[in-house]
Amino acid sequence: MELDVSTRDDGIAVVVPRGRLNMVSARQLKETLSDLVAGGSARIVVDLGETTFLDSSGLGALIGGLKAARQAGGDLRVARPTPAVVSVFELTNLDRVLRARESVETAFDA
Amino acid sequence: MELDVSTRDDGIAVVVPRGRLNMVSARQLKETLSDLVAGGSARIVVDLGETTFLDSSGLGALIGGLKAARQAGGDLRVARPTPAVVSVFELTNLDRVLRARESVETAFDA
Amino acid sequence: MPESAAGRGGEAGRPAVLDELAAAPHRLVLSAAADPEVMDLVHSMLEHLFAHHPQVTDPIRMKFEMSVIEILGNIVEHAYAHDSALPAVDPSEARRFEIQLLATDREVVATLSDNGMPVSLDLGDLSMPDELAESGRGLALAASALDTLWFERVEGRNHWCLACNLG
Amino acid sequence: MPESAAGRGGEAGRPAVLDELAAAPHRLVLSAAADPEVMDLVHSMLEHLFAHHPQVTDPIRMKFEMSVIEILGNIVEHAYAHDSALPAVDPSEARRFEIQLLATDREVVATLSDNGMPVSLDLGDLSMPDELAESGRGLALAASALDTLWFERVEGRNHWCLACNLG
Ligand SMILES: Nc1ncnc2c1ncn2[C@@H]1O[C@H](COP(=O)(O)OP(=O)(O)O)[C@@H](O)[C@H]1O
Ligand SMILES: Nc1ncnc2c1ncn2[C@@H]1O[C@H](COP(=O)(O)OP(=O)(O)O)[C@@H](O)[C@H]1O
Repeated sequence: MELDVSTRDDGIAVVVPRGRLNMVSARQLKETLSDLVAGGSARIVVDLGETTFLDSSGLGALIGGLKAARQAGGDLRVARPTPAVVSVFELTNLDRVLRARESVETAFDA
Repeated sequence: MELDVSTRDDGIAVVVPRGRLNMVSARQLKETLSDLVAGGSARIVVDLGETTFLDSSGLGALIGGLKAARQAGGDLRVARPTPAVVSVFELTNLDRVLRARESVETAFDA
Repeated sequence: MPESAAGRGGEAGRPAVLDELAAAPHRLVLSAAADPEVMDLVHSMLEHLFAHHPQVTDPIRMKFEMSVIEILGNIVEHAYAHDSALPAVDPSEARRFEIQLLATDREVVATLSDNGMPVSLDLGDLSMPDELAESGRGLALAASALDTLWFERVEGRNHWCLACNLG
Repeated sequence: MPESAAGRGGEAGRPAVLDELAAAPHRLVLSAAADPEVMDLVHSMLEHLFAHHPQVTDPIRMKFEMSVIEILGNIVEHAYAHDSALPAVDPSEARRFEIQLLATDREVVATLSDNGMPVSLDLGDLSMPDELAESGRGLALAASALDTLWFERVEGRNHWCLACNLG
Protein backbone atom coordinates (compact mmCIF):
# COMPACT_ATOMS: atom_id res chain seq x y z
CA MET A 1 0.00 0.00 0.00
CA GLU A 2 1.01 3.59 -0.65
CA LEU A 3 -0.32 6.36 1.52
CA ASP A 4 -0.73 9.89 0.19
CA VAL A 5 -1.36 12.66 2.72
CA SER A 6 -2.23 16.25 1.88
CA THR A 7 -3.88 19.20 3.61
CA ARG A 8 -6.48 21.32 1.88
CA ASP A 9 -6.85 25.11 2.12
CA ASP A 10 -9.75 24.66 4.54
CA GLY A 11 -7.43 22.72 6.88
CA ILE A 12 -8.98 19.33 6.22
CA ALA A 13 -6.42 16.54 5.85
CA VAL A 14 -6.93 14.05 3.02
CA VAL A 15 -5.41 10.59 3.35
CA VAL A 16 -5.42 8.25 0.34
CA PRO A 17 -4.46 4.59 0.97
CA ARG A 18 -3.70 3.05 -2.43
CA GLY A 19 -3.76 -0.72 -2.76
CA ARG A 20 -4.34 -3.24 0.03
CA LEU A 21 -5.15 -2.12 3.54
CA ASN A 22 -4.18 -5.23 5.49
CA MET A 23 -2.28 -6.08 8.68
CA VAL A 24 0.99 -4.69 7.37
CA SER A 25 -0.32 -1.42 5.98
CA ALA A 26 -2.86 -0.84 8.79
CA ARG A 27 0.00 -0.01 11.15
CA GLN A 28 1.22 2.64 8.77
CA LEU A 29 -2.27 4.12 8.40
CA LYS A 30 -2.83 4.15 12.15
CA GLU A 31 0.41 6.04 12.74
CA THR A 32 -0.30 8.51 9.96
CA LEU A 33 -3.74 9.26 11.39
CA SER A 34 -2.50 9.74 14.95
CA ASP A 35 0.38 11.93 13.72
CA LEU A 36 -2.13 14.12 11.89
CA VAL A 37 -4.29 14.53 14.98
CA ALA A 38 -1.25 15.13 17.20
CA GLY A 39 -0.12 17.76 14.70
CA GLY A 40 -3.40 19.62 15.00
CA SER A 41 -5.26 18.20 11.97
CA ALA A 42 -8.33 16.70 13.59
CA ARG A 43 -10.57 16.92 10.53
CA ILE A 44 -9.59 14.05 8.25
CA VAL A 45 -11.08 12.50 5.11
CA VAL A 46 -9.85 9.03 4.20
CA ASP A 47 -10.35 8.58 0.46
CA LEU A 48 -10.97 4.84 -0.02
CA GLY A 49 -11.44 5.11 -3.78
CA GLU A 50 -8.17 3.28 -4.44
CA THR A 51 -8.28 0.85 -1.54
CA THR A 52 -8.57 -2.50 -3.26
CA PHE A 53 -8.70 -4.60 -0.09
CA LEU A 54 -9.72 -4.04 3.52
CA ASP A 55 -9.62 -6.39 6.51
CA SER A 56 -10.32 -6.07 10.22
CA SER A 57 -6.92 -4.54 10.96
CA GLY A 58 -7.51 -1.82 8.36
CA LEU A 59 -10.91 -1.28 9.90
CA GLY A 60 -9.27 -1.04 13.33
CA ALA A 61 -6.92 1.66 12.04
CA LEU A 62 -9.89 3.65 10.70
CA ILE A 63 -11.78 3.33 14.01
CA GLY A 64 -8.63 4.30 15.93
CA GLY A 65 -8.26 7.39 13.76
CA LEU A 66 -11.95 8.24 14.18
CA LYS A 67 -11.69 8.10 17.97
CA ALA A 68 -8.50 10.15 18.06
CA ALA A 69 -9.99 12.79 15.75
CA ARG A 70 -13.18 13.06 17.81
CA GLN A 71 -11.28 13.30 21.08
CA ALA A 72 -9.42 16.26 19.58
CA GLY A 73 -12.72 17.91 18.66
CA GLY A 74 -12.64 16.91 15.00
CA ASP A 75 -13.91 13.95 12.99
CA LEU A 76 -12.78 11.31 10.50
CA ARG A 77 -14.88 10.64 7.44
CA VAL A 78 -14.50 8.05 4.70
CA ALA A 79 -15.22 8.71 1.05
CA ARG A 80 -15.62 6.76 -2.18
CA PRO A 81 -15.30 3.21 -0.78
CA THR A 82 -14.63 0.50 -3.37
CA PRO A 83 -16.91 -2.59 -3.44
CA ALA A 84 -14.35 -4.57 -1.39
CA VAL A 85 -14.44 -1.88 1.30
CA VAL A 86 -18.25 -1.57 1.29
CA SER A 87 -18.52 -5.34 1.68
CA VAL A 88 -16.45 -5.24 4.90
CA PHE A 89 -18.32 -2.18 6.27
CA GLU A 90 -21.60 -4.02 5.77
CA LEU A 91 -20.48 -7.35 7.22
CA THR A 92 -19.31 -5.57 10.39
CA ASN A 93 -22.34 -3.24 10.62
CA LEU A 94 -19.93 -0.32 10.67
CA ASP A 95 -21.59 1.36 7.70
CA ARG A 96 -23.28 3.67 10.22
CA VAL A 97 -20.19 4.67 12.23
CA LEU A 98 -18.11 4.88 9.07
CA ARG A 99 -20.80 6.38 6.85
CA ALA A 100 -19.38 6.53 3.34
CA ARG A 101 -19.44 9.93 1.58
CA GLU A 102 -19.70 10.22 -2.16
CA SER A 103 -16.82 12.60 -2.64
CA VAL A 104 -13.75 13.79 -0.81
CA GLU A 105 -14.65 17.44 -1.45
CA THR A 106 -18.05 17.29 0.20
CA ALA A 107 -17.20 14.76 2.93
CA PHE A 108 -17.37 17.41 5.66
CA ASP A 109 -20.40 19.24 4.29
CA ALA A 110 -23.02 17.52 6.40
CA MET B 1 2.31 -8.32 -20.27
CA GLU B 2 0.53 -5.64 -22.28
CA LEU B 3 1.44 -5.04 -25.87
CA ASP B 4 1.03 -1.64 -27.51
CA VAL B 5 1.28 -1.45 -31.28
CA SER B 6 1.35 1.73 -33.32
CA THR B 7 2.49 2.82 -36.77
CA ARG B 8 4.45 6.01 -37.31
CA ASP B 9 4.05 8.46 -40.19
CA ASP B 10 7.16 7.03 -41.82
CA GLY B 11 5.49 3.59 -41.88
CA ILE B 12 7.65 2.09 -39.13
CA ALA B 13 5.68 -0.04 -36.67
CA VAL B 14 6.47 0.40 -32.98
CA VAL B 15 5.70 -2.48 -30.61
CA VAL B 16 5.93 -1.92 -26.84
CA PRO B 17 5.80 -5.01 -24.61
CA ARG B 18 5.09 -3.79 -21.07
CA GLY B 19 5.88 -6.09 -18.17
CA ARG B 20 7.21 -9.65 -18.39
CA LEU B 21 8.05 -11.22 -21.72
CA ASN B 22 7.90 -14.90 -20.79
CA MET B 23 6.49 -18.13 -22.23
CA VAL B 24 2.91 -16.93 -22.02
CA SER B 25 3.41 -13.47 -23.49
CA ALA B 26 6.00 -14.55 -26.07
CA ARG B 27 3.23 -16.25 -28.06
CA GLN B 28 1.31 -13.01 -28.17
CA LEU B 29 4.40 -11.04 -29.29
CA LYS B 30 5.24 -13.59 -31.98
CA GLU B 31 1.73 -13.38 -33.42
CA THR B 32 1.70 -9.60 -33.31
CA LEU B 33 5.02 -9.42 -35.15
CA SER B 34 4.00 -11.88 -37.85
CA ASP B 35 0.64 -10.11 -38.29
CA LEU B 36 2.49 -6.83 -38.79
CA VAL B 37 4.78 -8.32 -41.43
CA ALA B 38 1.87 -10.11 -43.12
CA GLY B 39 0.01 -6.77 -43.14
CA GLY B 40 2.86 -5.06 -44.99
CA SER B 41 4.72 -3.50 -42.04
CA ALA B 42 8.16 -5.06 -42.37
CA ARG B 43 10.05 -2.28 -40.57
CA ILE B 44 9.49 -2.79 -36.86
CA VAL B 45 10.98 -1.31 -33.70
CA VAL B 46 10.42 -3.23 -30.49
CA ASP B 47 10.67 -0.78 -27.61
CA LEU B 48 12.01 -2.83 -24.67
CA GLY B 49 12.08 0.11 -22.28
CA GLU B 50 9.23 -1.30 -20.24
CA THR B 51 10.07 -4.98 -20.54
CA THR B 52 10.88 -5.94 -16.98
CA PHE B 53 11.70 -9.59 -17.72
CA LEU B 54 12.89 -11.57 -20.74
CA ASP B 55 13.54 -15.29 -21.13
CA SER B 56 14.48 -17.58 -24.03
CA SER B 57 10.91 -17.76 -25.32
CA GLY B 58 10.69 -13.96 -25.49
CA LEU B 59 14.04 -14.01 -27.25
CA GLY B 60 12.68 -16.63 -29.67
CA ALA B 61 9.73 -14.36 -30.49
CA LEU B 62 12.11 -11.48 -31.23
CA ILE B 63 14.30 -13.65 -33.47
CA GLY B 64 11.17 -15.00 -35.20
CA GLY B 65 10.02 -11.44 -35.87
CA LEU B 66 13.48 -10.44 -37.09
CA LYS B 67 13.56 -13.29 -39.61
CA ALA B 68 10.03 -12.60 -40.85
CA ALA B 69 10.76 -8.88 -41.23
CA ARG B 70 13.99 -9.52 -43.14
CA GLN B 71 12.33 -12.07 -45.44
CA ALA B 72 9.80 -9.38 -46.31
CA GLY B 73 12.61 -6.95 -47.14
CA GLY B 74 12.43 -5.04 -43.86
CA ASP B 75 14.10 -5.35 -40.47
CA LEU B 76 13.34 -5.60 -36.77
CA ARG B 77 15.25 -3.44 -34.34
CA VAL B 78 15.19 -3.32 -30.57
CA ALA B 79 15.46 -0.13 -28.54
CA ARG B 80 15.96 0.95 -24.93
CA PRO B 81 16.50 -2.51 -23.36
CA THR B 82 16.17 -2.63 -19.56
CA PRO B 83 19.02 -4.20 -17.53
CA ALA B 84 17.10 -7.51 -17.33
CA VAL B 85 16.87 -7.59 -21.12
CA VAL B 86 20.51 -6.60 -21.66
CA SER B 87 21.58 -9.36 -19.29
CA VAL B 88 19.83 -12.00 -21.42
CA PHE B 89 21.13 -10.54 -24.71
CA GLU B 90 24.66 -10.75 -23.34
CA LEU B 91 24.37 -14.26 -21.91
CA THR B 92 23.13 -15.55 -25.28
CA ASN B 93 25.62 -13.54 -27.36
CA LEU B 94 22.70 -12.09 -29.27
CA ASP B 95 23.73 -8.52 -28.55
CA ARG B 96 25.12 -8.41 -32.08
CA VAL B 97 22.07 -9.80 -33.93
CA LEU B 98 19.72 -7.84 -31.69
CA ARG B 99 21.88 -4.70 -31.43
CA ALA B 100 20.15 -2.38 -28.97
CA ARG B 101 19.37 1.17 -30.15
CA GLU B 102 19.25 4.07 -27.77
CA SER B 103 15.92 5.44 -28.87
CA VAL B 104 12.83 4.31 -30.71
CA GLU B 105 12.90 7.41 -32.93
CA THR B 106 16.40 6.81 -34.28
CA ALA B 107 16.32 3.00 -34.32
CA PHE B 108 16.16 2.88 -38.12
CA ASP B 109 18.64 5.70 -38.74
CA ALA B 110 21.70 3.55 -39.26
CA MET C 1 -23.72 -18.08 9.67
CA PRO C 2 -21.42 -20.88 8.59
CA GLU C 3 -21.30 -24.48 9.61
CA SER C 4 -18.70 -24.45 12.31
CA ALA C 5 -16.96 -26.61 14.82
CA ALA C 6 -14.06 -25.76 17.07
CA GLY C 7 -11.97 -28.47 18.59
CA ARG C 8 -15.06 -30.44 19.45
CA GLY C 9 -13.23 -33.68 18.74
CA GLY C 10 -14.45 -36.43 16.46
CA GLU C 11 -15.01 -36.18 12.75
CA ALA C 12 -18.56 -34.87 12.97
CA GLY C 13 -17.97 -31.40 11.59
CA ARG C 14 -15.13 -32.23 9.20
CA PRO C 15 -15.94 -30.62 5.84
CA ALA C 16 -16.28 -33.28 3.14
CA VAL C 17 -14.39 -31.10 0.68
CA LEU C 18 -11.14 -31.80 2.59
CA ASP C 19 -10.90 -35.23 1.00
CA GLU C 20 -11.54 -33.85 -2.46
CA LEU C 21 -8.90 -31.16 -1.90
CA ALA C 22 -6.13 -33.64 -1.16
CA ALA C 23 -6.59 -35.21 -4.60
CA ALA C 24 -7.43 -32.14 -6.67
CA PRO C 25 -4.91 -31.68 -9.50
CA HIS C 26 -5.43 -27.92 -9.56
CA ARG C 27 -4.98 -27.14 -5.90
CA LEU C 28 -2.39 -24.52 -5.00
CA VAL C 29 -0.22 -25.19 -1.94
CA LEU C 30 2.18 -22.73 -0.33
CA SER C 31 4.28 -23.28 2.75
CA ALA C 32 6.26 -20.42 4.24
CA ALA C 33 7.36 -18.71 7.41
CA ALA C 34 4.40 -17.19 9.27
CA ASP C 35 5.41 -13.55 9.00
CA PRO C 36 3.31 -10.51 8.05
CA GLU C 37 5.18 -9.98 4.79
CA VAL C 38 3.92 -13.27 3.38
CA MET C 39 0.36 -11.91 3.24
CA ASP C 40 1.05 -10.22 -0.10
CA LEU C 41 2.16 -13.50 -1.59
CA VAL C 42 -1.10 -15.10 -0.47
CA HIS C 43 -2.99 -12.24 -2.13
CA SER C 44 -1.07 -13.14 -5.32
CA MET C 45 -2.06 -16.80 -4.94
CA LEU C 46 -5.69 -15.78 -4.62
CA GLU C 47 -5.38 -13.61 -7.74
CA HIS C 48 -3.95 -16.59 -9.60
CA LEU C 49 -6.79 -18.82 -8.35
CA PHE C 50 -9.50 -16.34 -9.35
CA ALA C 51 -7.93 -15.61 -12.74
CA HIS C 52 -8.48 -19.26 -13.62
CA HIS C 53 -11.90 -19.62 -12.10
CA PRO C 54 -14.35 -17.16 -13.64
CA GLN C 55 -17.15 -19.09 -11.94
CA VAL C 56 -16.18 -17.32 -8.71
CA THR C 57 -18.08 -14.01 -8.84
CA ASP C 58 -16.67 -10.71 -7.57
CA PRO C 59 -18.73 -10.55 -4.34
CA ILE C 60 -17.58 -14.07 -3.42
CA ARG C 61 -13.96 -13.27 -4.32
CA MET C 62 -14.02 -10.30 -1.96
CA LYS C 63 -15.53 -12.23 0.93
CA PHE C 64 -13.29 -15.24 0.45
CA GLU C 65 -10.08 -13.23 0.10
CA MET C 66 -10.90 -11.17 3.17
CA SER C 67 -11.63 -14.32 5.20
CA VAL C 68 -8.44 -16.10 4.16
CA ILE C 69 -6.41 -13.02 5.06
CA GLU C 70 -8.17 -12.70 8.44
CA ILE C 71 -7.43 -16.29 9.39
CA LEU C 72 -3.85 -16.05 8.13
CA GLY C 73 -3.43 -12.72 9.91
CA ASN C 74 -4.51 -14.38 13.15
CA ILE C 75 -1.98 -17.16 12.63
CA VAL C 76 0.79 -14.64 12.07
CA GLU C 77 -0.31 -12.47 14.98
CA HIS C 78 -1.57 -14.90 17.60
CA ALA C 79 -0.45 -18.45 16.95
CA TYR C 80 3.14 -17.70 17.92
CA ALA C 81 2.45 -14.97 20.47
CA HIS C 82 3.87 -16.98 23.35
CA ASP C 83 6.80 -18.53 21.53
CA SER C 84 9.33 -16.54 23.49
CA ALA C 85 7.98 -18.13 26.65
CA LEU C 86 8.56 -21.62 25.28
CA PRO C 87 11.81 -23.54 25.31
CA ALA C 88 13.87 -22.77 22.20
CA VAL C 89 12.54 -24.80 19.30
CA ASP C 90 14.46 -26.48 16.52
CA PRO C 91 14.65 -23.75 13.86
CA SER C 92 13.38 -26.17 11.22
CA GLU C 93 10.16 -26.33 13.22
CA ALA C 94 9.83 -22.61 13.72
CA ARG C 95 6.71 -20.69 12.79
CA ARG C 96 5.70 -22.20 9.49
CA PHE C 97 2.25 -22.44 7.98
CA GLU C 98 0.75 -24.10 4.95
CA ILE C 99 -2.13 -22.85 2.84
CA GLN C 100 -4.06 -24.80 0.20
CA LEU C 101 -6.50 -23.21 -2.22
CA LEU C 102 -8.98 -24.82 -4.59
CA ALA C 103 -11.97 -23.72 -6.63
CA THR C 104 -14.49 -26.26 -7.87
CA ASP C 105 -17.81 -25.74 -9.63
CA ARG C 106 -19.54 -25.74 -6.28
CA GLU C 107 -17.24 -23.90 -3.90
CA VAL C 108 -13.99 -22.11 -3.28
CA VAL C 109 -11.98 -23.60 -0.43
CA ALA C 110 -8.92 -22.78 1.64
CA THR C 111 -7.19 -24.81 4.31
CA LEU C 112 -4.58 -23.29 6.57
CA SER C 113 -2.46 -25.13 9.06
CA ASP C 114 0.25 -24.01 11.44
CA ASN C 115 2.52 -25.39 14.12
CA GLY C 116 1.66 -22.64 16.59
CA MET C 117 0.19 -22.99 20.03
CA PRO C 118 -3.20 -24.70 20.45
CA VAL C 119 -6.12 -22.39 19.71
CA SER C 120 -9.11 -22.71 21.99
CA LEU C 121 -11.94 -20.83 20.42
CA ASP C 122 -15.63 -21.47 20.13
CA LEU C 123 -16.39 -20.72 16.51
CA GLY C 124 -20.05 -21.36 17.22
CA ASP C 125 -20.19 -18.27 19.39
CA LEU C 126 -18.62 -15.33 17.60
CA SER C 127 -20.01 -11.85 17.83
CA MET C 128 -18.89 -8.42 16.71
CA PRO C 129 -17.33 -6.31 19.45
CA ASP C 130 -18.40 -2.80 20.38
CA GLU C 131 -18.72 -0.37 17.45
CA LEU C 132 -15.68 1.62 18.51
CA ALA C 133 -13.45 -1.37 19.31
CA GLU C 134 -10.21 -1.34 17.34
CA SER C 135 -9.78 -5.10 17.20
CA GLY C 136 -11.58 -8.38 17.82
CA ARG C 137 -13.60 -8.43 14.59
CA GLY C 138 -11.49 -10.82 12.51
CA LEU C 139 -13.10 -14.15 13.28
CA ALA C 140 -16.64 -12.76 13.38
CA LEU C 141 -16.03 -11.08 10.03
CA ALA C 142 -14.70 -14.28 8.45
CA ALA C 143 -17.54 -16.30 9.96
CA SER C 144 -20.18 -13.98 8.51
CA ALA C 145 -18.57 -13.96 5.06
CA LEU C 146 -18.03 -17.73 4.77
CA ASP C 147 -20.38 -20.67 4.36
CA THR C 148 -17.94 -22.99 6.16
CA LEU C 149 -15.46 -22.08 8.89
CA TRP C 150 -14.00 -25.09 10.64
CA PHE C 151 -11.13 -25.63 13.05
CA GLU C 152 -9.36 -28.66 14.48
CA ARG C 153 -6.15 -29.31 16.41
CA VAL C 154 -4.44 -32.52 15.25
CA GLU C 155 -1.00 -33.81 16.15
CA GLY C 156 0.41 -30.52 17.31
CA ARG C 157 -0.98 -28.48 14.43
CA ASN C 158 -3.92 -26.14 14.06
CA HIS C 159 -6.05 -26.84 10.97
CA TRP C 160 -8.54 -24.38 9.52
CA CYS C 161 -10.94 -24.94 6.64
CA LEU C 162 -12.77 -22.05 4.96
CA ALA C 163 -15.26 -22.23 2.11
CA CYS C 164 -17.75 -20.12 0.19
CA ASN C 165 -20.47 -21.82 -1.84
CA LEU C 166 -20.85 -20.73 -5.43
CA GLY C 167 -24.21 -19.86 -6.95
CA MET D 1 29.92 -22.59 -16.31
CA PRO D 2 28.19 -24.14 -13.33
CA GLU D 3 28.92 -27.30 -11.45
CA SER D 4 26.59 -29.72 -13.10
CA ALA D 5 25.58 -33.33 -13.18
CA ALA D 6 22.78 -34.94 -15.07
CA GLY D 7 21.46 -38.31 -14.08
CA ARG D 8 24.96 -39.60 -13.51
CA GLY D 9 23.76 -41.67 -10.57
CA GLY D 10 25.25 -41.67 -7.11
CA GLU D 11 25.44 -38.70 -4.78
CA ALA D 12 28.63 -37.26 -6.24
CA GLY D 13 27.22 -34.04 -7.65
CA ARG D 14 24.42 -33.48 -5.17
CA PRO D 15 24.59 -29.85 -4.02
CA ALA D 16 25.22 -29.66 -0.27
CA VAL D 17 22.74 -26.82 0.05
CA LEU D 18 19.88 -29.29 -0.49
CA ASP D 19 20.21 -30.54 3.08
CA GLU D 20 20.25 -27.00 4.43
CA LEU D 21 17.17 -26.14 2.40
CA ALA D 22 15.05 -28.90 3.88
CA ALA D 23 15.54 -27.43 7.35
CA ALA D 24 15.52 -23.72 6.55
CA PRO D 25 12.74 -21.93 8.43
CA HIS D 26 12.47 -19.25 5.76
CA ARG D 27 12.19 -21.42 2.68
CA LEU D 28 9.19 -20.82 0.42
CA VAL D 29 7.48 -23.87 -1.06
CA LEU D 30 4.77 -23.86 -3.71
CA SER D 31 3.12 -26.84 -5.28
CA ALA D 32 0.72 -26.37 -8.18
CA ALA D 33 -0.43 -27.70 -11.53
CA ALA D 34 2.30 -27.38 -14.17
CA ASP D 35 0.54 -24.95 -16.49
CA PRO D 36 1.90 -21.81 -18.16
CA GLU D 37 -0.31 -19.50 -16.09
CA VAL D 38 1.48 -20.47 -12.86
CA MET D 39 4.64 -18.71 -14.05
CA ASP D 40 3.32 -15.34 -12.85
CA LEU D 41 2.80 -16.73 -9.39
CA VAL D 42 6.40 -17.93 -9.32
CA HIS D 43 7.51 -14.44 -10.36
CA SER D 44 5.56 -13.17 -7.31
CA MET D 45 7.31 -15.71 -5.08
CA LEU D 46 10.67 -14.50 -6.34
CA GLU D 47 9.63 -10.89 -5.67
CA HIS D 48 8.71 -11.89 -2.13
CA LEU D 49 12.03 -13.69 -1.69
CA PHE D 50 14.07 -10.76 -2.97
CA ALA D 51 12.10 -8.18 -0.97
CA HIS D 52 13.30 -9.91 2.18
CA HIS D 53 16.85 -10.53 1.07
CA PRO D 54 18.60 -7.29 0.18
CA GLN D 55 21.89 -9.22 0.13
CA VAL D 56 20.84 -10.51 -3.31
CA THR D 57 22.00 -7.80 -5.72
CA ASP D 58 20.07 -6.77 -8.83
CA PRO D 59 22.32 -8.53 -11.38
CA ILE D 60 22.00 -11.79 -9.43
CA ARG D 61 18.23 -11.36 -9.05
CA MET D 62 17.88 -11.02 -12.82
CA LYS D 63 20.01 -14.06 -13.60
CA PHE D 64 18.39 -16.21 -10.93
CA GLU D 65 14.82 -15.25 -11.84
CA MET D 66 15.46 -15.88 -15.51
CA SER D 67 17.00 -19.29 -14.77
CA VAL D 68 14.16 -20.40 -12.50
CA ILE D 69 11.63 -19.37 -15.14
CA GLU D 70 13.57 -21.21 -17.87
CA ILE D 71 13.65 -24.46 -15.93
CA LEU D 72 10.01 -24.13 -14.90
CA GLY D 73 9.07 -23.23 -18.48
CA ASN D 74 10.75 -26.43 -19.65
CA ILE D 75 8.80 -28.46 -17.10
CA VAL D 76 5.54 -26.90 -18.26
CA GLU D 77 6.42 -27.31 -21.92
CA HIS D 78 8.37 -30.54 -22.16
CA ALA D 79 7.95 -32.71 -19.08
CA TYR D 80 4.38 -33.62 -19.99
CA ALA D 81 4.71 -33.45 -23.77
CA HIS D 82 4.00 -37.13 -24.25
CA ASP D 83 1.30 -37.46 -21.63
CA SER D 84 -1.41 -38.03 -24.17
CA ALA D 85 0.50 -41.08 -25.40
CA LEU D 86 0.60 -42.57 -21.91
CA PRO D 87 -2.16 -44.57 -20.25
CA ALA D 88 -4.60 -42.27 -18.46
CA VAL D 89 -3.15 -41.24 -15.13
CA ASP D 90 -4.95 -40.83 -11.84
CA PRO D 91 -5.94 -37.14 -11.87
CA SER D 92 -4.44 -36.67 -8.41
CA GLU D 93 -1.10 -37.54 -9.97
CA ALA D 94 -1.50 -35.30 -12.97
CA ARG D 95 1.07 -32.72 -13.96
CA ARG D 96 2.08 -31.19 -10.67
CA PHE D 97 5.37 -29.56 -9.74
CA GLU D 98 6.90 -28.23 -6.56
CA ILE D 99 9.28 -25.30 -6.23
CA GLN D 100 11.33 -24.34 -3.17
CA LEU D 101 13.18 -21.06 -2.80
CA LEU D 102 15.72 -19.95 -0.23
CA ALA D 103 18.23 -17.16 0.16
CA THR D 104 21.12 -17.47 2.60
CA ASP D 105 24.09 -15.18 3.16
CA ARG D 106 26.06 -17.22 0.67
CA GLU D 107 23.64 -18.14 -2.09
CA VAL D 108 20.17 -18.03 -3.50
CA VAL D 109 18.76 -21.47 -4.26
CA ALA D 110 15.78 -23.02 -6.01
CA THR D 111 14.73 -26.62 -6.31
CA LEU D 112 12.07 -27.75 -8.74
CA SER D 113 10.59 -31.20 -8.99
CA ASP D 114 7.93 -32.68 -11.21
CA ASN D 115 6.21 -35.98 -11.91
CA GLY D 116 6.72 -35.71 -15.67
CA MET D 117 8.55 -38.08 -17.94
CA PRO D 118 12.22 -38.85 -17.32
CA VAL D 119 14.54 -36.17 -18.69
CA SER D 120 17.70 -37.40 -20.30
CA LEU D 121 19.95 -34.45 -20.80
CA ASP D 122 23.65 -33.92 -20.47
CA LEU D 123 23.92 -30.68 -18.54
CA GLY D 124 27.68 -30.88 -18.90
CA ASP D 125 27.36 -30.31 -22.62
CA LEU D 126 25.08 -27.37 -23.31
CA SER D 127 25.74 -24.92 -26.06
CA MET D 128 23.85 -22.04 -27.64
CA PRO D 129 22.14 -22.89 -30.90
CA ASP D 130 22.55 -20.98 -34.15
CA GLU D 131 22.10 -17.19 -33.85
CA LEU D 132 18.82 -17.22 -35.74
CA ALA D 133 17.33 -20.25 -33.98
CA GLU D 134 14.00 -19.47 -32.34
CA SER D 135 14.33 -22.01 -29.54
CA GLY D 136 16.80 -24.29 -27.80
CA ARG D 137 18.50 -21.62 -25.68
CA GLY D 138 16.75 -22.17 -22.34
CA LEU D 139 19.08 -24.64 -20.67
CA ALA D 140 22.25 -23.05 -22.03
CA LEU D 141 21.04 -19.66 -20.82
CA ALA D 142 20.25 -20.96 -17.33
CA ALA D 143 23.57 -22.81 -17.20
CA SER D 144 25.53 -19.69 -18.07
CA ALA D 145 23.66 -17.54 -15.51
CA LEU D 146 23.89 -19.99 -12.60
CA ASP D 147 26.75 -21.19 -10.43
CA THR D 148 25.01 -24.52 -9.83
CA LEU D 149 22.64 -26.37 -12.15
CA TRP D 150 21.99 -29.93 -11.12
CA PHE D 151 19.50 -32.59 -12.17
CA GLU D 152 18.51 -36.00 -10.87
CA ARG D 153 15.69 -38.48 -11.48
CA VAL D 154 14.57 -40.15 -8.24
CA GLU D 155 11.57 -42.35 -7.64
CA GLY D 156 9.62 -41.27 -10.67
CA ARG D 157 10.29 -37.55 -10.23
CA ASN D 158 12.66 -35.12 -11.89
CA HIS D 159 14.61 -32.97 -9.43
CA TRP D 160 16.41 -29.77 -10.37
CA CYS D 161 18.61 -27.62 -8.17
CA LEU D 162 19.66 -24.10 -9.20
CA ALA D 163 21.88 -21.69 -7.31
CA CYS D 164 23.71 -18.39 -7.67
CA ASN D 165 26.54 -17.55 -5.29
CA LEU D 166 26.39 -14.19 -3.58
CA GLY D 167 29.35 -11.84 -3.41
N1 LIG E 1 -4.78 -18.59 14.96
C1 LIG E 1 -4.96 -18.21 16.25
N2 LIG E 1 -4.12 -18.67 17.22
C2 LIG E 1 -4.28 -18.29 18.50
N3 LIG E 1 -5.25 -17.46 18.92
C3 LIG E 1 -6.11 -16.97 18.03
C4 LIG E 1 -6.01 -17.32 16.65
N4 LIG E 1 -7.00 -16.69 15.98
C5 LIG E 1 -7.68 -15.98 16.91
N5 LIG E 1 -7.16 -16.14 18.12
C6 LIG E 1 -7.67 -15.50 19.37
O1 LIG E 1 -8.98 -15.02 19.12
C7 LIG E 1 -9.05 -13.60 19.38
C8 LIG E 1 -10.03 -12.94 18.42
O2 LIG E 1 -9.51 -12.95 17.11
P1 LIG E 1 -10.12 -11.96 16.02
O3 LIG E 1 -11.60 -12.05 16.05
O4 LIG E 1 -9.48 -12.27 14.71
O5 LIG E 1 -9.72 -10.51 16.49
P2 LIG E 1 -8.27 -9.85 16.72
O6 LIG E 1 -7.28 -10.66 15.95
O7 LIG E 1 -8.44 -8.47 16.20
O8 LIG E 1 -8.05 -9.90 18.21
C9 LIG E 1 -7.62 -13.11 19.22
O9 LIG E 1 -7.39 -11.91 19.93
C10 LIG E 1 -6.82 -14.29 19.76
O10 LIG E 1 -6.79 -14.24 21.16
N1 LIG F 1 12.05 -30.52 -17.96
C1 LIG F 1 12.24 -31.14 -19.15
N2 LIG F 1 11.59 -32.29 -19.41
C2 LIG F 1 11.79 -32.91 -20.60
N3 LIG F 1 12.60 -32.46 -21.57
C3 LIG F 1 13.27 -31.32 -21.36
C4 LIG F 1 13.12 -30.61 -20.14
N4 LIG F 1 13.90 -29.50 -20.21
C5 LIG F 1 14.49 -29.53 -21.42
N5 LIG F 1 14.12 -30.63 -22.12
C6 LIG F 1 14.57 -30.98 -23.49
O1 LIG F 1 15.73 -30.22 -23.79
C7 LIG F 1 15.54 -29.42 -24.95
C8 LIG F 1 16.30 -28.08 -24.85
O2 LIG F 1 15.68 -27.26 -23.87
P1 LIG F 1 15.96 -25.72 -23.86
O3 LIG F 1 17.42 -25.49 -23.95
O4 LIG F 1 15.29 -25.12 -22.68
O5 LIG F 1 15.32 -25.14 -25.19
P2 LIG F 1 13.81 -25.16 -25.69
O6 LIG F 1 12.94 -25.34 -24.49
O7 LIG F 1 13.65 -23.82 -26.32
O8 LIG F 1 13.70 -26.28 -26.66
C9 LIG F 1 14.05 -29.27 -25.08
O9 LIG F 1 13.63 -29.00 -26.39
C10 LIG F 1 13.56 -30.61 -24.55
O10 LIG F 1 13.61 -31.58 -25.56
